[in-house]
Amino acid sequence: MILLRLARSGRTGPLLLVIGVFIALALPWMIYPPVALDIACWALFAAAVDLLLGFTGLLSFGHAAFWGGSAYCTGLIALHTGMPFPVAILGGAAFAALLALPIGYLSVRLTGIYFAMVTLAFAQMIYFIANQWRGLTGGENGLQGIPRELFGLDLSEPFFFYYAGLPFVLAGLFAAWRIVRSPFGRVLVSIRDNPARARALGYPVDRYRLLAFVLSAALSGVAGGVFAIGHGFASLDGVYWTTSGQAVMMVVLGGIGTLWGGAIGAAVVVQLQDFLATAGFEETGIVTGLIFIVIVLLFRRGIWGTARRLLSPTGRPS
Amino acid sequence: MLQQAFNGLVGGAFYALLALGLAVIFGMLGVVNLAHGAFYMLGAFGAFIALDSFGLSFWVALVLVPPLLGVAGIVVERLFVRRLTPLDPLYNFLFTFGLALILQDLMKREYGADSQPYPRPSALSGTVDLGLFTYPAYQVFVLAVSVVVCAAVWVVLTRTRVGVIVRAATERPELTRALGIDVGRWVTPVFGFGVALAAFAGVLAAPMRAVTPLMGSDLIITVFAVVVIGGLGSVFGSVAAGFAVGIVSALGNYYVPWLSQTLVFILMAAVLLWRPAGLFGREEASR
Amino acid sequence: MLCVDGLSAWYGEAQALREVSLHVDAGEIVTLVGRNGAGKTTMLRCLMGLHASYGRTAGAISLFGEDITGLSPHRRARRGLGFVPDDRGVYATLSVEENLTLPPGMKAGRAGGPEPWPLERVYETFPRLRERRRFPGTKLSGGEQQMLALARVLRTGARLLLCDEPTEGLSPLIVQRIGDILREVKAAGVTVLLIEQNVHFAATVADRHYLLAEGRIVESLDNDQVREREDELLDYLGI
Amino acid sequence: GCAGGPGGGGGKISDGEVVLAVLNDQSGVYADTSGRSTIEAVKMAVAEYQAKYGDKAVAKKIGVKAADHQNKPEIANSKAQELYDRQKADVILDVPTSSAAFAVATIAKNKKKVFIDVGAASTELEGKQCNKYTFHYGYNSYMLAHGTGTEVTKDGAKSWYIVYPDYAFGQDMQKTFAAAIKAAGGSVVKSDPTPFPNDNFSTFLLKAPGLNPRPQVLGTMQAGGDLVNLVKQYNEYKLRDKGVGLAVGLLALSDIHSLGPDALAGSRYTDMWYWNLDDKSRAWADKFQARTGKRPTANMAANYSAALQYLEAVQRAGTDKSADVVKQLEGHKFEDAFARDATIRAQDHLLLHDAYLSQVKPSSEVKTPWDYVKVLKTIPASEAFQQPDPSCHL
Amino acid sequence: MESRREHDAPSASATPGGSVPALTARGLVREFRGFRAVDGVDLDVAEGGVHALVGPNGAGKTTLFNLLTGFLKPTAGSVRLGGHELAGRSPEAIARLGVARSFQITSLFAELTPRRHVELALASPTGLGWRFWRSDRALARFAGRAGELLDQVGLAGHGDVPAGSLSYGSKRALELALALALNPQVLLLDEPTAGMGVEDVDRTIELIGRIRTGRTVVLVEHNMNVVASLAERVTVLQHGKVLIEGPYAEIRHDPRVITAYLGDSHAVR
Ligand SMILES: Nc1ncnc2c1ncn2[C@@H]1O[C@H](COP(=O)(O)OP(=O)(O)OP(=O)(O)O)[C@@H](O)[C@H]1O
Ligand SMILES: Nc1ncnc2c1ncn2[C@@H]1O[C@H](COP(=O)(O)OP(=O)(O)OP(=O)(O)O)[C@@H](O)[C@H]1O
Ligand SMILES: [Mg+2]
Ligand SMILES: [Mg+2]
Repeated sequence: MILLRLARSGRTGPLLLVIGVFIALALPWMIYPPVALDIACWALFAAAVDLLLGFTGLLSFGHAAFWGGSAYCTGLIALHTGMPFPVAILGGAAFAALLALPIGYLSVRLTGIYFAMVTLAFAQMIYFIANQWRGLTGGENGLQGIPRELFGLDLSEPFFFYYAGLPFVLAGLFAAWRIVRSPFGRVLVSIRDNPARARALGYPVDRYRLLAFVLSAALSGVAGGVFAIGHGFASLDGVYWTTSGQAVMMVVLGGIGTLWGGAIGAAVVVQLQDFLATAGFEETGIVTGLIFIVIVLLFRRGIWGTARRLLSPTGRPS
Repeated sequence: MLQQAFNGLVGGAFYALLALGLAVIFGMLGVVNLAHGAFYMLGAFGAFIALDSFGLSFWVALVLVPPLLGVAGIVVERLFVRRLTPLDPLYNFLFTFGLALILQDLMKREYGADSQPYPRPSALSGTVDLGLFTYPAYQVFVLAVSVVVCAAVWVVLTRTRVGVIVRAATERPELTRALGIDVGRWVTPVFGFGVALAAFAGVLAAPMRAVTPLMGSDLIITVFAVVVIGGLGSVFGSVAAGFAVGIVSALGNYYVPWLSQTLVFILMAAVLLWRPAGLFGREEASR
Repeated sequence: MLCVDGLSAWYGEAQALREVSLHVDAGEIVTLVGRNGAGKTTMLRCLMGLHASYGRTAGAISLFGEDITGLSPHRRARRGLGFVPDDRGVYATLSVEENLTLPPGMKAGRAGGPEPWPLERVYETFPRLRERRRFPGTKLSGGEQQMLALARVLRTGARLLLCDEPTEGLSPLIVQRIGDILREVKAAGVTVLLIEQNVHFAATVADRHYLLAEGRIVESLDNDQVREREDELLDYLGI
Repeated sequence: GCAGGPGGGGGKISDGEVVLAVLNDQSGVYADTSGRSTIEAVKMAVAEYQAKYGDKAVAKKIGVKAADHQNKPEIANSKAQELYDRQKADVILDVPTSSAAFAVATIAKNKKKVFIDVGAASTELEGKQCNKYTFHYGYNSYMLAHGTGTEVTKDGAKSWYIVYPDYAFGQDMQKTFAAAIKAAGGSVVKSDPTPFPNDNFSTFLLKAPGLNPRPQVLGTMQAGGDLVNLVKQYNEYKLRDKGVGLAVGLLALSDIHSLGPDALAGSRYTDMWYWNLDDKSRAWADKFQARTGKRPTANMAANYSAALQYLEAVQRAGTDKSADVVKQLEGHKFEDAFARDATIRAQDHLLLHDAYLSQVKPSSEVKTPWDYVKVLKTIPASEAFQQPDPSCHL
Repeated sequence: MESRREHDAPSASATPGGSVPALTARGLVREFRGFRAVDGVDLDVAEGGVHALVGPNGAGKTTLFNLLTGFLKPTAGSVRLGGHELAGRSPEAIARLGVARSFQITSLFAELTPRRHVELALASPTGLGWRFWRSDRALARFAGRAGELLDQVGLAGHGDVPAGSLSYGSKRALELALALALNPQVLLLDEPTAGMGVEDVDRTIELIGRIRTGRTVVLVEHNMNVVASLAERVTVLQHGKVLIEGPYAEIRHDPRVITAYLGDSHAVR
């Protein structure tokens, strides 16, 4: 269906889509399955962050609250109700969206660095709440032993679970793509460029931003939920600010406003972390820091953005 | 109670010094310097290295280390930051984030993650009687010095043309050049100066805080909150908010320990919702 | 004093100026006229050295017989160029008074340059600015910002003013006053290169006119010719 | 093992190689207390095993692998899977930080591979979270709290003021300490949670002398950089002169080294091992120093011991099959350079061994470099650790 | 209070022009840190007319526009459009009620092409903007109308370059196209011809003349040609207050207007 429509538009889209889906399906054959799952989850998370950063012009430094919040919620549902994990993940995503409503309502009035700081502050609050509420979240020790079966099917083998989680990730990515290329997405981009103008055209800017924020949070929630089920636990790290930072880093690495760039950024960062942790190189910060600096100084469009530019010299990010 | 408040002031002195440096750099260059904490850490390590490897006393370090790191800051500005300032502030945000990671890990590689020993200067090892209570002399010294430095910086920035020129150069560099101002000559030293302020705070911290590679990154998030409360870019606001947050968190520690970590952030959210540009920020800054 | 030879400029692939040559003599007021998009603003940006951030240029520019083609904007400013940009270039982060005191004044009367205007004189000429001097620059009304931009360049003591539509958005009364000011600074020995849409106004202040179309100088006229051929010119501008 | 006689040595060893993997924090706050030097300690155990058994060794080929979990449970989680699956690890060692340890324990249980945790303090590892393949080695919060709490109270310091970092470890320690102090006849005047991380403890230090009754000892549960901050400020306020002594929940040799012994002189804490305890430990510490240039922390020695005991168990079992090795470890009694009077308790896989109430010396008494500590008392293995937790079902 | 009642009575039936007022302001005040930019303005704009607002720079014209369109909240006073009170509403809500504006200082989406601009403006009243689950091809239905509007303002050849790279005059033309696209009941134009060449000014006059049927236009202009050829009524503002109101032919000879605004030789452009 989607493929057909894309094909009719006569762009390179369908080819890339086929390649993308193929890579997604083949990933656990090529690399270590748990790492593949991490990449998939982070890819969706990064796309959700890019939805805000690249297409709405809002840099959220607090998305950990939604990723981690959903992870806890997903975990609690799976642990205490015994529902199959897809239900738990959807519950987690709904919780993230619900959480995003008040946070977004209060923050979308601000922009730029102020927005980043306020979202960071709210996320830190969530972090401290999770830390204090030990009875529910397990505090520092995290929520351990989240079950992973589906109607009696044992999915504890990461290779199999990857395929169980992948539909969620792909659906989430599709949703992000749809949103960006919808009338709503167009309005978002115009709001990003000039909010006062958008107002004068009759668009309620804050409400548009709020909806974008909630949608982005819900997608982050899906990603966080799959991640929690995949790892079998939810931890405080998930709601810590470095998690937000890491997602932003992936977006920048892949290319802001490119959506798929986030997936590439996720792949690079996760693989790199995986590699460094085994390579016996202690100074992970030096390597990550250098990559950051090189990207920012030399490949500002990010990997995907640069590639796209090289492939089509006239291609402008739309 | 009074003692607790005073004690908050001392903690606030560090917030104020760091926030001041950040505000100078942000207010004038529009750069959110995430490496600020790392420079603070380097200041403390500078003092440690001066003593450990060269036998230089605290006082020599206090005079020597900040300018040296200031020069390092100038180099960083010339080579990197300058290229990124005309672009979205996000890029400098990310650049300095990467820089912070590198600096931290370089120190960790050299000195390990644990804390390095640094003694209090012997001249200040006693206590002073402040009338209502006695207090460690060194901390009184820290408070006094930082108040003096903050005031001096404020005077320089508001009573001279420096502030005006650098703000203009940041807002519209090309136009400012066309008005006959050599933008680079003004902007670079300001970055260096901000870094030197961070290093100064670092040297002051060495005798009373753990000198570790991570000492800055732990602190810097709170300092960001401080700067936002004061009004991003407002020099006076940052200093005032620094001391205020110091007192609030000291009292918070005392009365509501379980809330104390969130307190600064709650304060910040409240301030922003009430005044989106911070307590002393100008509306424009939020554009 | 200003001599432009074969100046071309590009925005990416699109060429906005095509081998423009012109000259402005000391003490003259010369206008550039032309339709929207003709390349007038581009021309001034090139003269000021500000085009580099948009695209490529070619050709030579000399000022007082010295080649300034490769100089950076602030060096050009120090050699006596003053600039009023088309978007007024008022700083949001500076107050009105800070906007005015920002440019470093030339050494008074250096090398035949005029006295820089003191703040007092600015405020006498534009009383609105005095009233609003503590407010951020961009909080001024559009016309007030225009006054500010012009006043600012007069405070530099520049010998050659490059003014991009300085009367845009000004009330008729103020437009007259600007005309007076231009004649006044001319009397003080200042040279002006002016972009002006208002041909009538242009004719009352300027000595000569260059007509620019699609990046080329198509004609150079003096005041009498302008008056004689007014209708024809308006037609031309309207094509 | 199977009832049948031993086959060829190679057949009994999976993939023909026994792989020991160290998974710990190599870049974060614990990098100095365990970190990469731990790998050297493990290699020393391997060398010792090979020297001891020579040709008769069941494990002919032994590999040592390492990975950094950066103190993050999710990284620990993927790394553990990877070590077991791809690096063919037969046992994972160390894993400081309780949340990471729990994650690895779950993996060990799923994959049926051995995991010997050294660096985590939580007693849940041998309680609610225990499983058949997970062992807890070295110390736990009970040992720390009961050693110091009980002994210092018995020694006459009856009233305590406890400050603890407000997260799981700190809260756990505070509870255990308070219980130990009460049981020994003392009282806790007040307990205050502190933010974590934190670099300004003045609020609490100023409060201490004013409490009623004035506490005789300040018990701090802080660790790492926070501990260093707290002690610096403790000295600043001259609390020792005001009659408030210092007892520390968790202290590593590297902390004393970085603060300088004078800052901590006189403070008491419980440790699982000390390098200058006796000839045996000294000899091992010398060997370690020859390899690394540093004195070992207790953590490193514990990892050495864990690796050695694991290899010994493989030797006894004649195979590296997890179930058989576990059987050999359970209930095993031994002594080595690290552990004295040691038993691996079969019910919950906790290692019981002697612990030591220690005191930091002033620098005037430090004769040899790194010899910062005086051991006041040996706490026998039978008292040092808690009774098995009934909620643990292996 | 007195003056208010006095105004209320006639405005309910008819204004001096004879037709029903589309937009009324009563006692509008706006202060900036103690500075009164608009200082008690009463304004009646007749439905279907072109009403010009002139005055010296800084008289408060743009501020008044901002008050009428919700971009600024009045310190005091009220604005009514038909039966609706506008003061206190958000800009977008006011735009929804049929009040469109152009900006004095161009305000566009730098990255978007003029065509996309106009499409967005056309889509605004339909609520299509909320459909995040639909393809953006849904916007194609506005393409035809967008092309027409661009044609009208003379941007036909520039429909597909980013608006940021348009010349100043073209940007002004796009401003106008956007305001028109909203098909507003009331159209507020802030110096629509500033920065335009002579020919463009003429075309703009002609354009406004064409689109005024069926709507009300309020115009801020310094170009008296434009005012003379379009406006039925002119309100002169000075120091935030109404100086005089009347047909252009009358006010141009008023000595107060000449000294405050027009000057002695108000050269008609
Ligand atoms: N930043 C830019 N990027 C790309 N093209 C540009 C840019 N600025 C101007 N142009 C193009 O260059 C040409 C000349 O523009 P310029 O601004 O010099 O015209 P102008 O004569 O000043 O017009 P106006 O009277 O409208 O100000 C125009 O076709 C314009 O579209
Ligand atoms: N946000 C603001 N803050 C402070 N002062 C303001 C603000 N907006 C406008 N002003 C002041 O209010 C006065 C009226 O401004 P306004 O823009 O309404 O004038 P105008 O009549 O449109 O003038 P022009 O013809 O020059 O555009 C000016 O003196 C201006 O400086
Ligand atoms: Mg122009
Ligand atoms: Mg105006």
